[in-house]
Amino acid sequence: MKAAVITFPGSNCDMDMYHALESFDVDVDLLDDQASDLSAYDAIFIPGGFSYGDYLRSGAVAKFSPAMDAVKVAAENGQLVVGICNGFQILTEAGLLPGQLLVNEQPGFICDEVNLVVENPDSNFTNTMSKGDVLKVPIAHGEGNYVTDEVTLKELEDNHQVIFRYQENVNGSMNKIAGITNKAGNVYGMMPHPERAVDALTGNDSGRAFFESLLHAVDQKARA
Amino acid sequence: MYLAKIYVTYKPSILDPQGVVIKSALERLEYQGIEDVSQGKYFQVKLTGADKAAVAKEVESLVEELLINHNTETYTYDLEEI
Amino acid sequence: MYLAKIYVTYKPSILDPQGVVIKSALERLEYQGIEDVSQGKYFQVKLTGADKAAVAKEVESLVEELLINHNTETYTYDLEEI
Amino acid sequence: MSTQQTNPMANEPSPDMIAEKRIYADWGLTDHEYDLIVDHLGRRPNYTEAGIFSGMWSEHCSYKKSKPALRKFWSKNERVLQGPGEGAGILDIGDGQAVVFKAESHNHPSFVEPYEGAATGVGGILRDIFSMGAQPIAVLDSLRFGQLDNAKTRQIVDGVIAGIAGYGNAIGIPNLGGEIAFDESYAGNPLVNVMSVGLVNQNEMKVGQAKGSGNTIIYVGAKTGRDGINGASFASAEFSSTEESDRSAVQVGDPFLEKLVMDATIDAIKKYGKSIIGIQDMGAAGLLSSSSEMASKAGTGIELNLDLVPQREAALTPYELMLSESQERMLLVVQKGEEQPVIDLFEKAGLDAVAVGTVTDDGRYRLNFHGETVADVDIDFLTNAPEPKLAQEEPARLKEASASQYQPNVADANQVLLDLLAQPTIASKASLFRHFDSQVRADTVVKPGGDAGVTRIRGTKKALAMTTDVNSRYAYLNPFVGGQMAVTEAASNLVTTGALPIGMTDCLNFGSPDNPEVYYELHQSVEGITDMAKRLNTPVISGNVSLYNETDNKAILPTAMVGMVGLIADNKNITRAEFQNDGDQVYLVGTIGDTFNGSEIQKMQTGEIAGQLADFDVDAAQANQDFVLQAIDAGLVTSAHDLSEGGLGVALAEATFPNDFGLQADFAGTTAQLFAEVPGRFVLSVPSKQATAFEQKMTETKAVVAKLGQVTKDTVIAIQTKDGQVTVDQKAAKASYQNAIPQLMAE
Ligand SMILES: Nc1ncnc2c1ncn2[C@@H]1O[C@H](COP(=O)(O)OP(=O)(O)O)[C@@H](O)[C@H]1O
Ligand SMILES: [Mg+2]
Repeated sequence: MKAAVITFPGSNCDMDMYHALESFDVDVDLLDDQASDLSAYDAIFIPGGFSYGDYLRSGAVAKFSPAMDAVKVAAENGQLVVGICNGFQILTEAGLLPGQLLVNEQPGFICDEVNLVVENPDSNFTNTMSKGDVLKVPIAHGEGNYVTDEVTLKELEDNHQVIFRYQENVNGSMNKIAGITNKAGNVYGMMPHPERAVDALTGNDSGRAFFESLLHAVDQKARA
Repeated sequence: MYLAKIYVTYKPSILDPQGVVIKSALERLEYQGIEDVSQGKYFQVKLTGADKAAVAKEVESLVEELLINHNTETYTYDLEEI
Repeated sequence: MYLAKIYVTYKPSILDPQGVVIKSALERLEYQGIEDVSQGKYFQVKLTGADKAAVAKEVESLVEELLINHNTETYTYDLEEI
Repeated sequence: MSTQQTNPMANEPSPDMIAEKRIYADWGLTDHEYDLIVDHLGRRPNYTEAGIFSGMWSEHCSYKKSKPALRKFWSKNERVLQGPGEGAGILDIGDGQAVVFKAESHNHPSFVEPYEGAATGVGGILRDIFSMGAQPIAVLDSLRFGQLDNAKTRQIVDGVIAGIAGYGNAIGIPNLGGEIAFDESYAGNPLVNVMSVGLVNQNEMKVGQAKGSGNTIIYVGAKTGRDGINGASFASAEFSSTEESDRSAVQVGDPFLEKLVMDATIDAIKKYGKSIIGIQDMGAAGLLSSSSEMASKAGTGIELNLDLVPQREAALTPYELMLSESQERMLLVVQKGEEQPVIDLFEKAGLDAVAVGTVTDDGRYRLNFHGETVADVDIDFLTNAPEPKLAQEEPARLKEASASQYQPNVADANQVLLDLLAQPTIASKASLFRHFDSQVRADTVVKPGGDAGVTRIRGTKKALAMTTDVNSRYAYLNPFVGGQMAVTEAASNLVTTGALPIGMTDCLNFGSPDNPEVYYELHQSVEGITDMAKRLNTPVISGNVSLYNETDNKAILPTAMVGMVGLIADNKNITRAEFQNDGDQVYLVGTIGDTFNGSEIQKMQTGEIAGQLADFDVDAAQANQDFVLQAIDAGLVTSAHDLSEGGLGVALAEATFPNDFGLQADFAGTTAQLFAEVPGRFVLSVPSKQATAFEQKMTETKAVVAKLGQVTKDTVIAIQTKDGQVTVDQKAAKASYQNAIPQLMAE
């Protein structure tokens, strides 16, 4: 699999994602926000951090970069697009995923490990898991409170676009949403950080299942 | 030169966590009669343009393109020549 | 009931990193003639009180006690009966 | 409006007015110092010159009053690549790598403006690290506040925590540890000490020196504004609570910009390291101290053209330009003719990078502005403030202190344990430090919450452990022993993770040195630290001094914070503080006596701390540490936790919390001794099948090691003592420990 990690000014989990992918022997390129052609990649990762300081709104400024134009093209082409934390915020700001991430219900940044419940085990990101499986994954955000309008929320649920929910609602998200896909299922965003949990030495490798699913999905697609 | 004052607020349907926190802080400080608090954003943009109408169009465009998120926010603005 | 609209801005000597980032984003989006952008806060507080003068005093007090940071911010406000 | 630029200096007081109105005194210069300057110059200094002397001769920049104490620090051993005097100290950790670290205080700004004060404290310490060419890999903090029953204190706590989080999280450097304690003496003068640790390849190390006449001075980063003007002399003055409203402009940090500056600086060193002669960040007294110190260290001169300095506000005067403490700025000295690629790199990152001056060989500090020379002074004179001779006197309270130890009331020992666990200084700080990102960079092995933070070094088997510690109550009872104990405690926290302590930094937070008793405390603390540092072979490679921590003439407790780093050679032995398996055997390393003066239980039961600090056997503490390290190295230990505030009782309870175990123990001492405090003691757990091997080791050490009992599955903490027992429900104990701070903060 060939993957790209896109670094915006202010991204700070780009190397974490890079190393995580490398640990699965993925061929990874680190690109900046000027990248204009992403057609060569099976999967494109938008990492966490504080793009443009998260000033104005998190993700609001980053969405106007050339790289995000290229991400839109890639999304339409059916390539996998994954936004983690700030990446999720950028994807919603860019309109590639519905809704918005607001300030946590209890305002303030939280760094912790939380239990995620697998809601849809058939996605490109959970195909090695079963419905109801629980993964303990790190979170680190101040704006992870997922909101959208009633109609969109119903659509998300009806189309099984909700992939993970929080077991305990840590940030006030509607329907405890932790991660969603677009309708086509190839664009995915989540607040938790699976890339921080891929190595037993750090005390948690429960994020590996996420990457294994994604690799499996790419593999299946290549075979098809 | 013109000065645009732009007031961004959450749509009524959106729960504003910061407003909630401020309200309860005011109550702990024993302020009486506080019914509701919301926190929004206040931008001041100084800009030049051909005339007031043109600048107004520009302001609306930049607010809608960048300054607000249509999912949750709305805005009003004032424009004056300075 | 009264509605206080409170506009909080940075004092002139204080660095406003948000304003700087927004201005350069607007420039990248090719908005012309943007001279300056600053981002402040906009609070709406609904509250009751004996009369307008009393409410005005209350608003000033709560803004100065809680809503602004005296080191870096200043404010203005409007008050109307609703 | 005329376009003709008016000279912003037009309204400045003349040299004669400065003398007559003693304006220099408002900036902290004494009459004697002013006279020395007049003598040296052969004339009265102008406004700019008087300003730069006040900045450079402030305690904050010159260390004129603390230097005599600092000279006593021991700072050389086989690992030391860079000792005190630079942005940060550097230690060799093998494989061509080095660890870089330093601590810094931001006390006064954090009282005036808790959020920005703490935030810019983090920004400043990070710049100290990357100015050495190192990649910052961790931030730590050490915080002191008044009691939480005070609303103002809670507000300061909230602001400081949010500020550390706001800056550190955004820049993406994990917070790996810290400590928070509360005492009335900090109510009007909180302490915010931050430490940062970085990693550098030895062939990429940089220093802050302006070598080579003709080389170019390049200003990099944020534009200069009128923020924090002359903050250095402000930080060197005492507070008076009546003047609280008289606030000068504070600095506001921009972590986004700092991240760009950090990444670009490290990148520039990697790509153009040969062209970059020196780097220094602009901290206290901004452009002034960075430029003059770089020249002074290199024995050169400096000429700056202030018109070229990037400016964010109109009509800044030379005084303002030199003394502004605007954040996120760096000064580089670049080889003449090799500037362009360096400038291009910064500009590509969206940053200002401007040649603002040149290195000269005449030893002068020369500033030009609007075509005029506005200052021209000797650099050695400017950067070597006269050292006043200050008196020391042993505080009366020490001479009068009673030698007898406080005897706690442990009639209801169960309640005593529960109450101690809820004392703010002991209780869990997780509700506060959970606002800090402790895992970004994905290298964190042990997060805050244990004894020391641990981060791996990618691509090697090595890891680094780090901690900040001091108990100022011990130092209050005996500053020398308090210094020894702070070092012991820091080393103990490292050792429990399996790390060999290799070096330390410090932050000396004291009241006014003009008070002979305070000055005595400062000297004694330094001597105590040095004594223990030598024994443990942990040289002091960097540090920081913060004096005048007083409100209305009442000084804070003497608080000499120690930040220490340890090296773990093989990450397979990294050990945690909490019990791991039920059935593991529990041992106590070290002896415990009736050492209650200065303890948390004394404070809790009497409301004060008093008496003489008990004798502290440094050899025993050291033997205990050696034993713990050996046992961990031998792979015999599944958890290790050192005893600190609240003693053995609290340490045992803490070890049961994270994984929800119970404990069945027999302690040979008294029930009261469960709560005695003395550093350098440990609780270890050992798997039953390793017990024989472990007990064999016990016979081969000078350390006194005794079996206590075992970890149990049922969640009861049951400790039998010589004269009683403690039996508490682990869940109740844990709730007491976890809920105390959130409850107090919510009031
Ligand atoms: N301000 C803080 N920032 C980060 N971590 C903190 C802070 N305060 C306490 N901690 C963490 O909580 C744990 C317990 O702290 P403390 O009781 O001071 O430990 P010890 O007694 O071992 O020195 C440590 O892991 C420490 O790093
Ligand atoms: Mg400890």
